[in-house]
Amino acid sequence: MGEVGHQAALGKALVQGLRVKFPDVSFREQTMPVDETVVIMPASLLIPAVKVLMDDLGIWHLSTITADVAADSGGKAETGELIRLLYHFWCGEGVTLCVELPGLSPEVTTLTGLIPGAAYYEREIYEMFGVTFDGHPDLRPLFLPDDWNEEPPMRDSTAKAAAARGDP
Amino acid sequence: MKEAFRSIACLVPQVFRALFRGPQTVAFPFGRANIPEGYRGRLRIHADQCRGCGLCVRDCPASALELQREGRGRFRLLYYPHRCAYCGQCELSCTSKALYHDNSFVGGVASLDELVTVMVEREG
Amino acid sequence: MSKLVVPIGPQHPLLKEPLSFRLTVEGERVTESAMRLGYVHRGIERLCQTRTYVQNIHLLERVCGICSHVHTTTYCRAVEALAGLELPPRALHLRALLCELERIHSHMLWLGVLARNVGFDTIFMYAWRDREIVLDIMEDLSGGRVSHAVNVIGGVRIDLDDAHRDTILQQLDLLEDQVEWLLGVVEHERTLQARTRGIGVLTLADVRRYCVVGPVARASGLDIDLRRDDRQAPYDQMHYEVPVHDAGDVWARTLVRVKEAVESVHLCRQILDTLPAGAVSVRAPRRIPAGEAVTRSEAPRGEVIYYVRSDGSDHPARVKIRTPTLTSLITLPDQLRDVAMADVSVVLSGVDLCIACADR
Amino acid sequence: MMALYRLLVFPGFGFLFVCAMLFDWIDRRVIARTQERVGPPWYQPLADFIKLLAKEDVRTEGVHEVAAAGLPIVSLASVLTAALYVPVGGVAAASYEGDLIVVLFLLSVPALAYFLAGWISPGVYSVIGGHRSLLQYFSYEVPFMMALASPAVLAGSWRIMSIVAYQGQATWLALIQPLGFLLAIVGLIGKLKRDPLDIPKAKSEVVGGPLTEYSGRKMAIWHLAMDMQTVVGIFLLVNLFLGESRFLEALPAFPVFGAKALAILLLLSMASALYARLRIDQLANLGWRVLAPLALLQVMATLWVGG
Repeated sequence: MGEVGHQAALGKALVQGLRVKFPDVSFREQTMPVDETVVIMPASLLIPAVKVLMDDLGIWHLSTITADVAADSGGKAETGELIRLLYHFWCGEGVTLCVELPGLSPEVTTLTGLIPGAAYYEREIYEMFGVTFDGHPDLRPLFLPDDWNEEPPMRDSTAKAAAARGDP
Repeated sequence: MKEAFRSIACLVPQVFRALFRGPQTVAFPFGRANIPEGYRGRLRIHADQCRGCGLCVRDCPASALELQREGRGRFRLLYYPHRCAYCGQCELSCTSKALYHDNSFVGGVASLDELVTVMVEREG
Repeated sequence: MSKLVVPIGPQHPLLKEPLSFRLTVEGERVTESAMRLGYVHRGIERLCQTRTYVQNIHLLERVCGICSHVHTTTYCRAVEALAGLELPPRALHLRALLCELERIHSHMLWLGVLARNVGFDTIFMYAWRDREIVLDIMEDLSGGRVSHAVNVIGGVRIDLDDAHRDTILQQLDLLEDQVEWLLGVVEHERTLQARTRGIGVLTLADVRRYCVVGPVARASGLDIDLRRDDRQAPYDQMHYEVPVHDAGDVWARTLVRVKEAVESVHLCRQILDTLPAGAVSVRAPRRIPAGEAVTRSEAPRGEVIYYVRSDGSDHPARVKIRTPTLTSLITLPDQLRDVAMADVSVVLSGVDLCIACADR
Repeated sequence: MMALYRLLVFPGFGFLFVCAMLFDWIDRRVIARTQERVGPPWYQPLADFIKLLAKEDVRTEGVHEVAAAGLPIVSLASVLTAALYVPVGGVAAASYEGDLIVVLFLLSVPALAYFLAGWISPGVYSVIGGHRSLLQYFSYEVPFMMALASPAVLAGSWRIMSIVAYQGQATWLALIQPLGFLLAIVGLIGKLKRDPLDIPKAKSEVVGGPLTEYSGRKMAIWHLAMDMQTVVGIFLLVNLFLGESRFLEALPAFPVFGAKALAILLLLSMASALYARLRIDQLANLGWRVLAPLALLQVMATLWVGG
């Protein structure tokens, strides 16, 4: 695993496989340090892409799911925000699938059907960012108190964090 | 049978040796504690070397340091020991090597007056 | 016999971790378990966004009380990757040295906790006595027993001379004898085995389904170790074995962990023997160029993954931490089904819980 | 006057209290030393006792007050009564034919009281601990009884004094019946709920077992009853298995007796240092599949030889 020539080979194979299967959808491909391939795709293609990863490429280890609030460059959503979900996979090299969701009522299909280990990561994103995962068997808060009824605490983090540290 | 013997043999010698070797622990406040030279204990300062640049305050992750500037060349560096995380970042950030940790083991303060320690007070 | 609901935690002598279980017990059998997390949720990911990159090192050191160094190492690697810094080899070696010492420390501590939970206080005391050697080395090296504050962005802030290196090598000899003796005890002591064998079994399929990492996965026959698989410097120059066992029970986890501690002692010695000369750090900018990075490290409990996004300022825009405990927590309801009440503590300590890690 | 002295001072309550404190300290100290710790100072058990006496007595809601207070007292009383018949260095407060049976019965009462303490409590840990103590009782009691019966069979008397005297003519029964001695030790560990058979009160499993809800004075009495039970149990074993000996006749009886008692205490301490706690089903297996058949073997052999 992980010889220099081998780097990012899996990521390339994944993009290749996806382009063949879904010829009319556009995928963007990036690399993150350290040697992590990022494939940005529409949310509807997430499950098929994970299936390609698992069945064709033999990657089954989901490291974690990162949610991140990004400013919406295209101005699609009313809030002006995008929620990016990054699914970090690992098999001797890192492959990250990235889907972008609208800031208003973000919703995506759950991964727990394919990878039961994703359950806690999805629950955490649900409570922290308010992303709903369709078909999740047990979508309850993971860390927050049971009687928590304020808005998801990480949601407007960029703005609030800026305010907290006194930036203009 | 052999396994049963090994099961006993692996622990008994050590236990008997321990019985006669004496304790390896120290009753701390009374016994001698082995504290290395580089232990990050209380925060101290060479007050004459401080230039009041505020780098330590900027980098302190626990807001345990505060710099009060009162005009040109006049400043006070305050230290709140109860907030201090003893991480040594200020020591690292200090360009004039004024701040340092000594290796005194008891870091807490004994009286209310010490809750705010004036590290440096410079009068112009 | 009637059903009882036994509350365990957040404060309980069984579980010295702030985690709450409600076990439904019939006689001595546990039939159901419900878990509640979040008692030590400190919002560290959120806090990270309000602090500078430098301050965050010390904040992230406090994610975990045992594997503190590996957290800062992973974080610093991510930030260094974003800033495009090339680290001097001596810095990498010193970082790895502390990582390995920490692994020994963590596994010894864990063995003590397990022994305590099965009522074997002698092993508990011996394991913690020997762990004290590691703590002494680390304290001498860094100035702190568990919060080392060794990492800076761009390297480390400690260095050691030859005399110090020889002292550490001597202490390592002593440590190796003790750890190997403990390994012998774990392998042969029968009452310990009676309490740990066949308890909390996870099959290879379970481990893969739940994406479990670290010693728990390796004890179930999954051969993953990021030190080797990620070919991180300086591990690519070292020779060591990754112990794997296929029984999947608590006893296998014990063996894997204690063997790993032995391997780590060997690794420490190799690191010290091949310690390159040179600087221990490079200058790092305060403002980190915009971008995002993912880094992974093998902590004592398994894979730690950090995601850091920078917006070009001196504060990170997003820091995501995934600690290995979260992966084993999800397997606990499976492991706790249909075990004896007496084995609950063994199962819980078997996965090496660190709730402070999991809650963040 | 003499009777009162025997009841209250030696070998009665006063002596037993001192022994309980002393044995507790020695035990803790020895275990500490095997684990390379310092261990408590000599006055620690006494300090613990006084501290518990002074502590607030927290009353649990839903517990029968009289029963909760009565159980530790019953426990202590039965241990004290049993102590009357157990000779110390050849001196007993009372002795008659059949007193061994009485002692064995009286020593079972604390186990029952312990179970009841769990049973009357509304706390889940207490209830589970109580169940466990009963299961444990059934596991160790039969082999323990049988192991203690064989000396009586061999000596041809159910009077402890006669068994002691019998050994003066023959030799120590521990040498004649090593198996019985071993079983008696294991049974005693189970009876005293010491490591590694502290299953009903295992902290990491059921917190404090039946005594979880106890505090203050009642807890102090429970502890005292336990400590005294340790002393009486050890004395009983010394009498039955390490009685008089021709070779030690020249030496003063009392120190020799003390040395034997300490030797058994040391065995108990070593056992707790060397083994992990068993699970309750493992103990039941051990009790019925290993200990009970062995005890039966011992009794049969004794009957065949001595009968």
